[in-house]
Amino acid sequence: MKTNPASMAQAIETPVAVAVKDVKHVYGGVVHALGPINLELHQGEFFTTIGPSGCGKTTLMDIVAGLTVPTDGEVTFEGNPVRGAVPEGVGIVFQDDASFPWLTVWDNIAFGLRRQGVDAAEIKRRVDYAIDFMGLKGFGNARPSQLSGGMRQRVCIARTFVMEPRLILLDEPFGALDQQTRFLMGDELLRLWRETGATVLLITHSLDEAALLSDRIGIMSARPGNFIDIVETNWPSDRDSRLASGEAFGKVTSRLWDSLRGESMKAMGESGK
Amino acid sequence: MKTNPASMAQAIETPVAVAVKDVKHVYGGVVHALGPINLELHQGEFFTTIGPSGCGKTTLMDIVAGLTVPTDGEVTFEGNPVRGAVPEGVGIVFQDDASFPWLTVWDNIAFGLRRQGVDAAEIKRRVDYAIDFMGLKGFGNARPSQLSGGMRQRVCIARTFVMEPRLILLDEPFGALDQQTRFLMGDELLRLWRETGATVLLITHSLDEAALLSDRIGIMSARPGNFIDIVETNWPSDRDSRLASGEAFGKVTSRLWDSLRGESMKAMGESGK
Amino acid sequence: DSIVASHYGFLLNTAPIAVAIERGEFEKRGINIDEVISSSGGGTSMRNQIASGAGYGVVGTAAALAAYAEGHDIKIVSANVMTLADLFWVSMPDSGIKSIQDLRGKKVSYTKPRSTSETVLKAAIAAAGIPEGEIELVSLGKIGAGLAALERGDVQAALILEPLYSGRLGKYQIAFDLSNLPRMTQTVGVTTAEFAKQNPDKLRAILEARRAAVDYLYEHPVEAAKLVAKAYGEKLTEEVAISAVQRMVEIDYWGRGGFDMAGMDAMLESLRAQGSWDGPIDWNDVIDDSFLPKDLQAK
Amino acid sequence: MRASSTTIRTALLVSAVLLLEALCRAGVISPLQLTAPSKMVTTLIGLMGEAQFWGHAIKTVRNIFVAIVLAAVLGFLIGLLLYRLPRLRRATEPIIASYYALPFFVLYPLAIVIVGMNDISIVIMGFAYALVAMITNTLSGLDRIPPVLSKTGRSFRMGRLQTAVLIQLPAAAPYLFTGLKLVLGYGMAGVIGSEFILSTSGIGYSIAFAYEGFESERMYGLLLFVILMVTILLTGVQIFEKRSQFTAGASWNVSTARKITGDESLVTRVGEVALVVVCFFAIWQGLHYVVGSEALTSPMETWDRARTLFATESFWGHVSETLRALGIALIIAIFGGAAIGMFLGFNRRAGEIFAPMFVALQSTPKVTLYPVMLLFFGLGFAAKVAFGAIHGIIPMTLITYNATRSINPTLIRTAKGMRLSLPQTFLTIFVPATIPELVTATRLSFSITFLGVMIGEMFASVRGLGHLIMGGIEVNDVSMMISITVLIGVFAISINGLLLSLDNRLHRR
Ligand SMILES: Nc1ncnc2c1ncn2[C@@H]1O[C@H](COP(=O)(O)OP(=O)(O)OP(=O)(O)O)[C@@H](O)[C@H]1O
Ligand SMILES: Nc1ncnc2c1ncn2[C@@H]1O[C@H](COP(=O)(O)OP(=O)(O)OP(=O)(O)O)[C@@H](O)[C@H]1O
Ligand SMILES: [Mg+2]
Ligand SMILES: [Mg+2]
Repeated sequence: MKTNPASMAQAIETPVAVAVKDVKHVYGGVVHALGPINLELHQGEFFTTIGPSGCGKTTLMDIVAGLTVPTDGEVTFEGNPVRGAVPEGVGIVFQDDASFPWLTVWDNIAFGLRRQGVDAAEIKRRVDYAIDFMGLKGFGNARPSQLSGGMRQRVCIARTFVMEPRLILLDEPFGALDQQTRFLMGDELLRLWRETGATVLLITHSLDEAALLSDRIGIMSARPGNFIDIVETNWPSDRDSRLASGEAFGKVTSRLWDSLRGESMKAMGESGK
Repeated sequence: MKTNPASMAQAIETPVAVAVKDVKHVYGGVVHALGPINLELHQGEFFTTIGPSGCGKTTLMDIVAGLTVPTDGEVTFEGNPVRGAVPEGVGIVFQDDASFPWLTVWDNIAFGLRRQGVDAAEIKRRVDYAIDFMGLKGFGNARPSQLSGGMRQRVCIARTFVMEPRLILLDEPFGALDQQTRFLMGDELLRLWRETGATVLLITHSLDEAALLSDRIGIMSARPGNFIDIVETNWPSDRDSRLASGEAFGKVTSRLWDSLRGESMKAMGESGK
Repeated sequence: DSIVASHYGFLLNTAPIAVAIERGEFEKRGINIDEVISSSGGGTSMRNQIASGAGYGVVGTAAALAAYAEGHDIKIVSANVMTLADLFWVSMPDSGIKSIQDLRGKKVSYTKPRSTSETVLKAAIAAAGIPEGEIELVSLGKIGAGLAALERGDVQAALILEPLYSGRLGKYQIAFDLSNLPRMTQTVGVTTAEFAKQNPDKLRAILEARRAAVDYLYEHPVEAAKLVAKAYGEKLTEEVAISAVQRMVEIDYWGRGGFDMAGMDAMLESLRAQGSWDGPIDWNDVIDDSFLPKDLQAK
Repeated sequence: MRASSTTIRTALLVSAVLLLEALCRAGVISPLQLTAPSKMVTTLIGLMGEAQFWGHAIKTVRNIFVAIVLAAVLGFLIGLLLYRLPRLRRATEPIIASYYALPFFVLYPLAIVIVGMNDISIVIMGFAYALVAMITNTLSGLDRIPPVLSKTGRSFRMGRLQTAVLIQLPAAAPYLFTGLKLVLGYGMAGVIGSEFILSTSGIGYSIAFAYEGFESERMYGLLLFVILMVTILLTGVQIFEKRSQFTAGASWNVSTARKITGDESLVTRVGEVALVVVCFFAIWQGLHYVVGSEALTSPMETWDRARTLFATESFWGHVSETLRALGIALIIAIFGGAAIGMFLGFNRRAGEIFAPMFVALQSTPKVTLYPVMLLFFGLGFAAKVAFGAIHGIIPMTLITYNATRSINPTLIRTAKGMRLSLPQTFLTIFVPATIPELVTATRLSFSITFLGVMIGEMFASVRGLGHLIMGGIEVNDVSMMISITVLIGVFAISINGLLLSLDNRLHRR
């Protein structure tokens, strides 16, 4: 098991995994959704973005993933520019249910590995392990329609993790779950992150979740999105949801809440006018 | 403006609005969803139910509303038994978007009043007031599709409140919103509650929301749902979301979190088997 | 009242009906025809007559006999077309095919198996002394399909009839006609036994009116053709109508109603040869000529 | 315990057959019109002993098979192409939508000339009839693929082809299967209908032959064979569908927003339409050069004929007859279908029992109903109205049924929460909530009803445009056939265009 950088000081010493430089995005020449924005993610860092609805979080993630080409600016992953294609080594979990309803759980999880031509024995090893790890034991032959929303999302997470990506992008992966289950899933996510040592970019609406999981939390303004604050948590890398009862946790959430309250008010006021 | 009972002690003195006696519900003779459960809501009380997914919260609410006839037991509203029909004076806000897409915002809000044959001038007065109050000014002629999810939910809330119900049932009314907006909506809900003096039964997944809004919070066990703990907050009736920064708030959430953690674990384990 | 007339409005076999209507022959006799039910001929016309309960129908002889054989209670009350001279086969003008003998080893189209066109085509080939199989017979369903195939060169001769031929003068040349065959009764008039019993006077009047119209067609072909063109409306131009009617008059196309038993027998014979009829027939049970004008009835 | 819907459905069907049998035996229904079911079976068994029968049957089955496979494959590919080229799609949308109103039997001589006189022309008719059903279903399938699945494909660094085969194809599968079932129905109707009206061999021809030759028993035996064939093929597809498990996951049950391409300016839209029109005439003129006037008259020749044709008074008599029949048939189909659909959607149990019957009817070639219609409605106006209505009422019923079933249950709960009475709920919730789907259904039903009326007129009628076309086929008045077809096409496309824009507007809200 690899130890993750627990503080910003350490993070700066580790190499940069993702660099977002002056990125700006305008949809259809009209909707200025994002930026210009700058961001550096360090290898093995757990970075979370929060911000009001419609502020451009998904847009940012799509640009980092290479799914969207930004109007302006540049993104690099491990030093290579990302433009219009998802680089090797990047895994994505989307907010919406992206399980393939026509495949069994097992085949869903094996899907990416098969496309990569990994050999059968290795696929079996990794998928079986992931099924175990994600608490999906006994459901290998089930179809997504037979699972609850939470279990389907676990399938999607497993499908991404078996690829052993070096950069993991998660867009509201727990949006469909109730808050209690989210905490538990958060613990599992932390466990996976520790095991793989991957860099994580997480998007969430939940302040608690952000506060609990991240090394750093970037708070975005209303559209066009930009970081108005970046909060460091200094959590140890072997943290879990029990943190939530501690005092330090309260401080982090209070700071997040204060930063966001103004932005939310703005967004609400706008839509309420 | 009416003052609400701020503590359980006061609550006991006020008359009972809703009484749930030994209510149990089994779906299709197989799925034991709820109970047997007992609960008394006092007039003007703000009661919130939290509990893991699938524990029977919606079932309980449907039974209280008269939408579902329980397998066993009885519910009374203001002393009269409730069975199979929604009693006069009860208003419901559902988790899902229930705005009528074919009507304007104004007509949506006026819908229930028109069915009741309230006269036109009175409808106009109440609807205009509700539009103002809910921050929907200028959107009277808009259709739900032109609104954000949060605004649509405000339309549904307004539609229920203009009926001036004496008992308001809210099933995850803010489920579709991001957490920041939820807090702000919570403030509005508190304002409405203070103004009307209605009894409120709220269902939510959010511990923060429960802790912030309620006089009492009932924590339900995994299915078949039953109350494992009832927490009193002793908040003043003129509270709002600024409470969240206070220390007392942290204590309430900690207690809720501890009570729920065990139950959630159980539920997860079950679905993960 | 209504009348069923196969190909009314398209072909000339029911032209007398049109002339009779235009000249008021029916009204003169106290009959009000409010509808002429046209159809694509064959059994469909016969079926339509049975279904519509029309008093009088002009249908193919074979269809009338088939309905009779099936057990429908119908009577043949007039003979309407007693010649095959309106049917002929055409070839492309530069093909050099000018007689049935030129078609040896070639392909000839007809409409449908067991149709009149097949019956008479086979009879014509046999009568010309050409062994079976030497000319390839191709069934193409519709006349139009045959002509299209002819133009494409898939067949060397195709069936045509009036007024189609008059409408295409100069486009094709006649390959052969059926003048080497005996006269056959192609088209007859039928009624249901019930109608005959209940409205014998009406039926008589209809047959009389038709007869008057046929007389007029022969006496004033040009004027009659104009009336036909008027009745058929958008489907037939005056020019084509005149040319076609004149041809028909030449070949003595329309019968006045009286039966030609030799022609009926010849038709039955060819149906037998084709396999559409077996066993004997009691003409007295099928045919009732008592509604015809007196001078046309068999003695 | 209550009997299952399948049991009840079977029982209903069996008793209907028994009732028919009893009526026939008792002589209430004359054997000259309808044969007793038992007799149909024995006749069919007898027929199966004839070598000639199998000659026809094999030919028909083979033609159907080729037609539906071609239609399914090409329909899918064309659907994919249109999906990728939204502007082309938008320009051709009204044509595709009104396709089924066109009596394309008139093109049979054209088919013969292009491919020669053989089964291929029959296959082409079946193919042409089935193709568009596959295209439209492919499009709806692709439209409803959640975009996140395509994104997932890209995140696995898959190419276009891989994404198409491994993600888009299976994701659209539920709709493709619906398409396949329709292709089956339409393909059979096209092949058997062409055989019935135009051909000289095959089962359709045998039916027509028996019909014309007054061999009722034989005809009903053959009809029974067709029905058996439909049932077997449909069941086959259904089994295949179940096996393949390409059914949508629970999360997809939420109807996704329709994909509506952006509002381009009026100028571009007009430009697109103009382009389509120009292409249409270019192809027409080109085909005319190749095949000659006996198969296809040139646009100019047709225009000349159309001018004289449209100038005659009696022509407009035919037009008004057809419009009247269409109007009445539409009223029956739309209101009847909406009422039945709503009832079945409202009453779960009735829905479970009867909806599958409508699905089966949907894929039965309705030509087989013609003799039965004649029995019930006689000849002429009533028969063609009935024929049109029967065509149109089925899709109307099914779409309304589905729309009613998929009304957001929260809205119904809201109604209960507001203490609405049943009629109030119906008028203030059910009707407005289903109106967008009702408009879609009306649009589809319009085309199909129109086709039904045309076919009715082609079979047995005195007046009307279908009657004119049939006469035109009979005497090969190609220019008239084409003029009328173009007129019908313009009419159908205009009405459809109007309904389509209303449809899109309603679905946008
Ligand atoms: N394809 C598009 N065309 C035009 N505008 C778009 C498009 N996609 C997104 N937008 C707009 O861009 C803005 C940012 O969208 P984005 O999806 O990135 O927000 P988000 O922060 O992810 O919101 P949420 O929290 O609701 O997921 C929004 O205002 C959205 O309406
Ligand atoms: N109509 C039904 N038939 C059978 N089982 C049902 C039905 N409705 C609900 N259930 C089951 O009853 C249990 C309680 O359902 P309920 O909807 O009341 O849960 P809930 O607490 O509201 O859950 P959530 O937080 O996800 O909304 C669940 O296990 C559910 O699957
Ligand atoms: Mg987003
Ligand atoms: Mg619930």
